[in-house]
Amino acid sequence: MSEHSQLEVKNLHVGFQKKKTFTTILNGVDFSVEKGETLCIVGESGCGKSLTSLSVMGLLPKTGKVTEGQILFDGEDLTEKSQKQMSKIRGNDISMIFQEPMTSLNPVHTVGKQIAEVVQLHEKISKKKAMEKAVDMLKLVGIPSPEQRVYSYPHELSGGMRQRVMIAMALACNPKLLIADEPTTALDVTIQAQILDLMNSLKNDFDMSIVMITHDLGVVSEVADKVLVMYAGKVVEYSDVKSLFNNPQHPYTKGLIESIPKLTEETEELPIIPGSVPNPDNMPRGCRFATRCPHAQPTCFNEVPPLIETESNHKASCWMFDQRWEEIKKEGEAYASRKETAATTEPVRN
Amino acid sequence: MEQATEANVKQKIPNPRVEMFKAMMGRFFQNKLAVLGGFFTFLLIFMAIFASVIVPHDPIEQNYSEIMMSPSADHWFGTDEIGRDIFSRVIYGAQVSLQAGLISVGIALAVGVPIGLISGYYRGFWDEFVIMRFTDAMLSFPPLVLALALAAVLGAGLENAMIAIGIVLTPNFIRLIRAEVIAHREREYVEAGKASGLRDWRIILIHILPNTLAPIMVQATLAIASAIISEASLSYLGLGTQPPDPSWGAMLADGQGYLSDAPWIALFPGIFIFITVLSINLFGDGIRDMLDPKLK
Amino acid sequence: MVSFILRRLGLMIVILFLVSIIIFSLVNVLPGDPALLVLGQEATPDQIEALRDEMGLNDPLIVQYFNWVVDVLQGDFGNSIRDNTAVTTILMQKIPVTLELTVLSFFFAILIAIPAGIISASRKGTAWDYSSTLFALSGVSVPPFFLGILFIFIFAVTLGWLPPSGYVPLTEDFGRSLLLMLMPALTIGIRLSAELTRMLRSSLLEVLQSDYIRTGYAKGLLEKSVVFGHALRNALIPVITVSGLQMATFLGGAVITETIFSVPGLGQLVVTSILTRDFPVVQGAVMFMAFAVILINFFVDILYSVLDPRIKLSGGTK
Amino acid sequence: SSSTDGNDASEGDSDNQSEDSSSSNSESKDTLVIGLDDDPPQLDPHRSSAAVDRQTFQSLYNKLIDINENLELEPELATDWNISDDGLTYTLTLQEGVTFHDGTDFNAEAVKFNFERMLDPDFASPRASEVNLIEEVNVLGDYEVEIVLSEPFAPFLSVLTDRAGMMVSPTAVEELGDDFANQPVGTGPYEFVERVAQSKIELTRYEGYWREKPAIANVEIRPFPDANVRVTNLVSGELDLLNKIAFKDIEKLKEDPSITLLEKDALGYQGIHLNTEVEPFTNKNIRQAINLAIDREAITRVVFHGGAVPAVSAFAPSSWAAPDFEQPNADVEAAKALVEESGLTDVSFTLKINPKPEEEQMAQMMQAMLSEVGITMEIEMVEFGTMLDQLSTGDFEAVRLGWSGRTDPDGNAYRFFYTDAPNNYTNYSNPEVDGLLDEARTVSVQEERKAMYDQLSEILWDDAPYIFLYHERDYKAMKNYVKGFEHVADTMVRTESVYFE
Amino acid sequence: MQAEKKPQQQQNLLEIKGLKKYFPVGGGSFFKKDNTYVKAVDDVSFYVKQGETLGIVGESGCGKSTMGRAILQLQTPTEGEVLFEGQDISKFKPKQLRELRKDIQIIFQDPFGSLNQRMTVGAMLSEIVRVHRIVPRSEELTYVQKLLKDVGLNPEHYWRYPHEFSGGQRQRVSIARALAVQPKLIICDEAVSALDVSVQAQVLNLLQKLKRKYNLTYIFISHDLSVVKHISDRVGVMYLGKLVELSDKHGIYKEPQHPYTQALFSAIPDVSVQEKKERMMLKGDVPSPLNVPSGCRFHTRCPLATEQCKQEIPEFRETKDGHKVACHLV
Ligand SMILES: Nc1ncnc2c1ncn2[C@@H]1O[C@H](COP(=O)(O)OP(=O)(O)OP(=O)(O)O)[C@@H](O)[C@H]1O
Ligand SMILES: Nc1ncnc2c1ncn2[C@@H]1O[C@H](COP(=O)(O)OP(=O)(O)OP(=O)(O)O)[C@@H](O)[C@H]1O
Ligand SMILES: [Mg+2]
Ligand SMILES: [Mg+2]
Ligand code: NI
Repeated sequence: MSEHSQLEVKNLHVGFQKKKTFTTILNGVDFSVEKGETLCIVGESGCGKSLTSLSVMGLLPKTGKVTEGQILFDGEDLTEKSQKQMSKIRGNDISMIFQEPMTSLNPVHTVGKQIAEVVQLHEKISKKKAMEKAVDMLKLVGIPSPEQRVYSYPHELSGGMRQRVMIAMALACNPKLLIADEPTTALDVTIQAQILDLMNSLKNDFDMSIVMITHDLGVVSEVADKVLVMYAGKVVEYSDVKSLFNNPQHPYTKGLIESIPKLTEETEELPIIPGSVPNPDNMPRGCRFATRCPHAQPTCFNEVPPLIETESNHKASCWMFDQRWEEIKKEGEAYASRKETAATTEPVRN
Repeated sequence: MEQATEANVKQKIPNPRVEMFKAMMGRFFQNKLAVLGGFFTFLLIFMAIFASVIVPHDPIEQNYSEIMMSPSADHWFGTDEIGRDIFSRVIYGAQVSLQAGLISVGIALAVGVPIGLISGYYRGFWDEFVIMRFTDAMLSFPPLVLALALAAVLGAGLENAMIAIGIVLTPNFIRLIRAEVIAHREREYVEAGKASGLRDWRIILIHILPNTLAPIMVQATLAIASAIISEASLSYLGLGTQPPDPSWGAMLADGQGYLSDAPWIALFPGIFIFITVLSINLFGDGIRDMLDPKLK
Repeated sequence: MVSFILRRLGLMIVILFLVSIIIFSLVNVLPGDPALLVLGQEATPDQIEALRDEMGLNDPLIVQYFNWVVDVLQGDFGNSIRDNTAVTTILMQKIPVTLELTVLSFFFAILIAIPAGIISASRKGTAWDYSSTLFALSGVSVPPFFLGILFIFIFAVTLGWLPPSGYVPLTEDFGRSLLLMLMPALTIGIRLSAELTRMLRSSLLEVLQSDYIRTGYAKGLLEKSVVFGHALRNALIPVITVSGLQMATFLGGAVITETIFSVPGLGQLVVTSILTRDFPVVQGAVMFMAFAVILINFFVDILYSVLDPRIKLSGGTK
Repeated sequence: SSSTDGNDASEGDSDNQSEDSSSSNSESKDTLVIGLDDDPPQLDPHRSSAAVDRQTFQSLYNKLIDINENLELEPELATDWNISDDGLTYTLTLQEGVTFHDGTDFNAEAVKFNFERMLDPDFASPRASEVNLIEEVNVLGDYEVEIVLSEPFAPFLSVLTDRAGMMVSPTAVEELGDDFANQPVGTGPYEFVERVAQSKIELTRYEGYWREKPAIANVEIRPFPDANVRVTNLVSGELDLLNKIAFKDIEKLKEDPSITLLEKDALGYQGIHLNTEVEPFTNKNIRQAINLAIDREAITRVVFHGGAVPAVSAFAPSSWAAPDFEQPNADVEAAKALVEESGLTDVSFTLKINPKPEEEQMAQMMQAMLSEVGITMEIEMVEFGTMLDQLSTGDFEAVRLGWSGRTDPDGNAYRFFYTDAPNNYTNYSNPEVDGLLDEARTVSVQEERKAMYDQLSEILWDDAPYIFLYHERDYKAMKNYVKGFEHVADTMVRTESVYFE
Repeated sequence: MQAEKKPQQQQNLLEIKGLKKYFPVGGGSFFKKDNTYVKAVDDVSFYVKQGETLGIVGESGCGKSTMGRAILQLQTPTEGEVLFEGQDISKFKPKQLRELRKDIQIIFQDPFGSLNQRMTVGAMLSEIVRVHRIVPRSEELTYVQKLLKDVGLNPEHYWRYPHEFSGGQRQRVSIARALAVQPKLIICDEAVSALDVSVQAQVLNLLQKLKRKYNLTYIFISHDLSVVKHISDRVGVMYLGKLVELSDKHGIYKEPQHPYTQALFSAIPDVSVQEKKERMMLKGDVPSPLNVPSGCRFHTRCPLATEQCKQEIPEFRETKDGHKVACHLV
């Protein structure tokens, strides 16, 4: 077992069929999660974080498709499994928690029944036993008086309790991997703190691997071991958490960290990343961040930068870290001067 | 200079209205059944408008030597019990049915939309205890019974049948529009409008109404379909169109007696009601898709 | 719960009160003198006047209305003008007929709609979906009388498999009663099933998009279990509400079907009574229908809260 | 409840019967199922105003006097009658040994009771207009009764052959009051069992019947307002006998080997009331033009498939009062000339008709015919209730309405054409006509009366306040195992003599 | 801008006294008068000075938005005074209110929901300009396009529909709408919460810039403490419909006094703090506003709660210069 990572995603390409055109959204995502490790995926809205997790679960929408790459779980490629085989893995070996705890629970069944359902499904035990297990799980996630709460309907619980129920459900079969897609975004800060605490302690007790998706860098700094920064369907930085915050490499990551107002510092004006994410149908051929990058050179627009290891356990996908960077810069200067003489300035777009 | 950029800008960017329209058309044309429905609907409208040009025979001309003739080259759909050309009557019948559908729904809209808008926007006693309870009461009547009673009160005739059907349809529109308005009233864009100091009528007419138009349109097309059936039903019971105007419902009622000897008398008007209502329903579905930008 | 029932009762009274006003005024502006209809062409003006007096038709409308309401509150709907039978007696004769027809129609409707709705929603965009959609739309589009006539023509006249029309009470001859009801029930049932299929399809499609369905798959459930265990019940909730609201339409839609198939139900009663100006019967029957519709919607609401635990039967306005 | 049992059995039988080819299997069948064109509203003859009621009365009640197939008077409850010379006093001898279904004896007192009931102003009987000439009813003995009229009225005896002559049980009336209509008690061959409105009326043989008891044990009467449904049910064997068929089915039923179709000229007439007080019918030329423009022959052929004969007067061919003159063919040219002569241009009017397929067809045909002579006729469908109302208030130009007919010609003419008579909707007033109608009532010699009615017919044809269109023929369709049916021109279903073979 | 918009810094532009907003629940229908209320805002008092930014923080459902709406009279307050430039606007007639809305504006959280999807941005902005007769008709277009430029959009955006904008751009349109009438006070109700961090920074900078340019006053409602800190001069903390702490931002962020504020601050996961500090964890959930705890509303979750807290409602009092707290323990 230990020769494999718990989860290894290699060169994952995912896209959607729209009428006649096929739009690729994830464009070569690579990462791996070791046993007992927490990986955080961060990035702006729409960059493909959820899509990555859904691909792992095999729950892509009907129009979506993995076109390239592998998802190795315990060494087995999940992309080759049938729905039936996947259903044996889901909820049992890999579990998932979603962002919206209200809508992710079926409103017409009691929470106990919904937890017991997973247990019964994968462990083939009696209804009564499954119900007992549900009570245990609720106790584990810290819901008071779980014996009564199993008979509650989701709407009778608060947001934080619902998210605990989701966690209880996800953990009911001792999964090896837990995927959490923005599990605390819908919650208040004080409740978020409770949930993050809970997840941290459970991770240690269960010895699971966690893939946590978020756009809140604060949360990342709280829980992550490793961080994957995504931008427009591509990995731009992949690093150890400390190294990332102390020494962000990619211009996007840098911009991202800087643009958050800090509690400890005072600034009149926040540093910003100008512009916005390009449309998936209209991506630059090269580095996708090039349109907003202060350092961008013509090459950046045309050639895809490789994922370069800049430090140990720290990779970034940017031409700046390539040996050719100086060369590229020169070329760019030459180009810019030519352009200036042509005297057409592109309107600054915000 | 300002001028120049403006002109420039106008040329450069595609007109967003056109773009939106294109997207809507795209969604509409994606629904093949809706396209088919739309095609037939327009065909029927065309038929109704140009009936006098299309028909091979006078729809009320009787020929006692050609009674209940089965379909032939001269009479495509055969002739009826007093020797009239059924094809011609069916074509003219489209006028009656489409009128019935459009006008009765028009009446329902004309009454229902303002009441629904005002009732939903202002709420309060009138809304809660008068208008809503009244629509509740109207809706607890079987609609056909209500239409029948109203038509009996007003007297037979196409106009009266349309008014009766219009009245019966009205509470549905009041309800729908009121519900929509209530939903939109709480939306932030309406609050923002209020916060910008806009008058109520402006908010209602310029902001809320266009946003509720999609469900109203959909309901209206479906209501047209059911109004056509209702008119046919009333005509079937003798309270609709007056002879000799060819109404499909009345033709069906006449033809019912000759099912075993001359089934075509009833069959063709029946098929046409069916096709018309089906086309409008399909078309309405298409419009629903068209107005729903969430659909890809 | 208690407050819910109280509130609904209150509402029901208000609605019935309004219904009574509407129907009373409607009936009273109907042209045509019931006294004249009772007495016929042979009547003399004196007689007509006398009869109008006897029937209370010469009182001011308010007084007539008041008298009628007071009687109704005492359970007395008056007597038919036409044949002097108590309206309650007539209603008691008609209700079982309509009930049988309604139940049977719903039975057929559900029998068709649930599988059709599930198939077309879970196989969206396939030929199954298209044919089910087309069926549903056709069912909605075909006028009930045309369908009825067509049935008679095909099954009774041409094939001779079924008796063309008529009615035998269930208690008298169970099998024959059902046989006679088959065509009318199918006529109504097909239309109803068409509506239900459409509603079920769209509500199921919406439910299938929802997050908890994704949760279901994430648990490792197979499609079948997800659809039946999680989606169907949620999808049925709006369908049930809407079919409750459609109840009035179906009671009314039965009017024509009953006429075509000579089923002596409430619908036919109302139509003939309107045409013969039998005011007490029209008023009584319509009041009963409205009452039934309101009552059914009341039960639908209760059912709703059973199906959907989020709905509490509280006094709140919708 | 014993009768209910009997019923169950009969239902089972009718089942079997529809399985066997529906020919003769009279042994097991003991219920005669009759299909009527409408649900009879009233089972009380003194309350009744609908024609269809009379179909059931013939089974439940006896009349004082009957008419036979040749329209001659025959004794029924009255074995003999005597008219005084001044035509005012009628003395009836009554049948002895007759009992009502509730056991009450039928006698002179009962007759007196019945007439007083009809005359009671509080009771508001539609019969009152037929018997209002009665001044007093005197009981002369147990079985002899004397009726005194205020003025001579030749048609009086024929009035007694209809609802006014039907005797109801005094005990039952006193006991039940208004509820009598729901539990009718007469002396007829069948007694009432149960009724489900608009569904069925069940009767069973009255074991104490004074004449020979009917051969069939039960009668079930079921309304089928839709003519097609009615015929389909007869063909398929659900029904044994129909009171009315759609004219378009005549040929089909004639050809059907399992069905007997009886045909008879009826007594009524059908046509159009023209309101002579409003434009354009104040103008006699226009009325005459309409009279000439309509091709009655085409109507009877196309709409009625020969089931009606063109009409020129109020008296059907079966009546002795039918005029001898030929009906002129439609004459478009003459009609055009009359319109021209009238001096009116753009002549137009609205015809109100009942919403029935046949009415519509006929109206549309007439519309076409009139448009040829330059008269525009709009058609407006009005239901019967509204129509009666509008007739009585005079809110109409022309109304398509006929009369079911009475045995005596007076019943077909007086009420419609006498000045201010109750049914004189046309507001026609002609002293000459009034004189003839009055005189015909007092004379009792048929030949003399016939001459008067002939004259009347000619005047009415010429004045044309009413456009006579056609006389319907009456059809009774029955399964051919139904025998013994006595087809009388009054169009009633007489169940007494019917038997299965 | 108008001359009157340049007054001395210290004037109270807006003052709220004892503001309450209760929502009846259960419909309070004809047949059943229900006397339970959601006390969404319960006796809140504060002031805002001309030219300053007051931040309001608090957890979801604590009544922040309701307060904002009640100030604007979009929802009539149940009780209390709202003094704007010394006038009690809660007593205004509809016509006066419409006039007032030239002076107070609001920007909502949801940049999509707060724009009418069926109107072009230009039509929407022009409408407001026209209704309030801000500029003559002939200058309308130039005025609106300038406005668009001010908020960092292109003049060409005049002809676009909301759905053709990105989230950040839409929020800019909302800001333009608020600015169109040249208001004195803008209430930003979670104006940046729906935006991605990178876009959020852009919008925050814009707000700052506009404030300086037009001498605006903001009430900035948010649940994001770092954002509030960044933009505000003073900060108020709300809990269950009540203001529990109010101070200038240095005071409150350095030395939070109310236990709730302390817990709130310690719960924020902050990027810049690398050593995990000891958290002050709160137990349980936020109580339902339908059923508020007696005494101090926070006592059910307060780690320091005493008997007194359960019984007595703490007074909102000044503890230091300009630092107000509602807690028995301070
Ligand atoms: N069913 C779908 N059909 C077509 N495109 C889709 C579909 N679902 C997602 N996308 C597209 O895929 C891209 C990535 O979506 P994804 O949900 O993975 O983003 P995300 O990073 O999770 O964003 P967020 O932070 O908002 O959750 C988006 O641009 C979205 O438009
Ligand atoms: N129209 C209303 N009717 C009834 N209750 C309401 C209404 N509006 C708000 N509330 C209730 O008032 C309380 C405060 O709501 P409010 O929207 O002001 O909270 P908030 O602090 O803005 O929360 P969030 O951060 O989630 O926006 C909530 O409990 C809410 O349910
Ligand atoms: Mg996501
Ligand atoms: Mg809020
Ligand atoms: Ni021809």
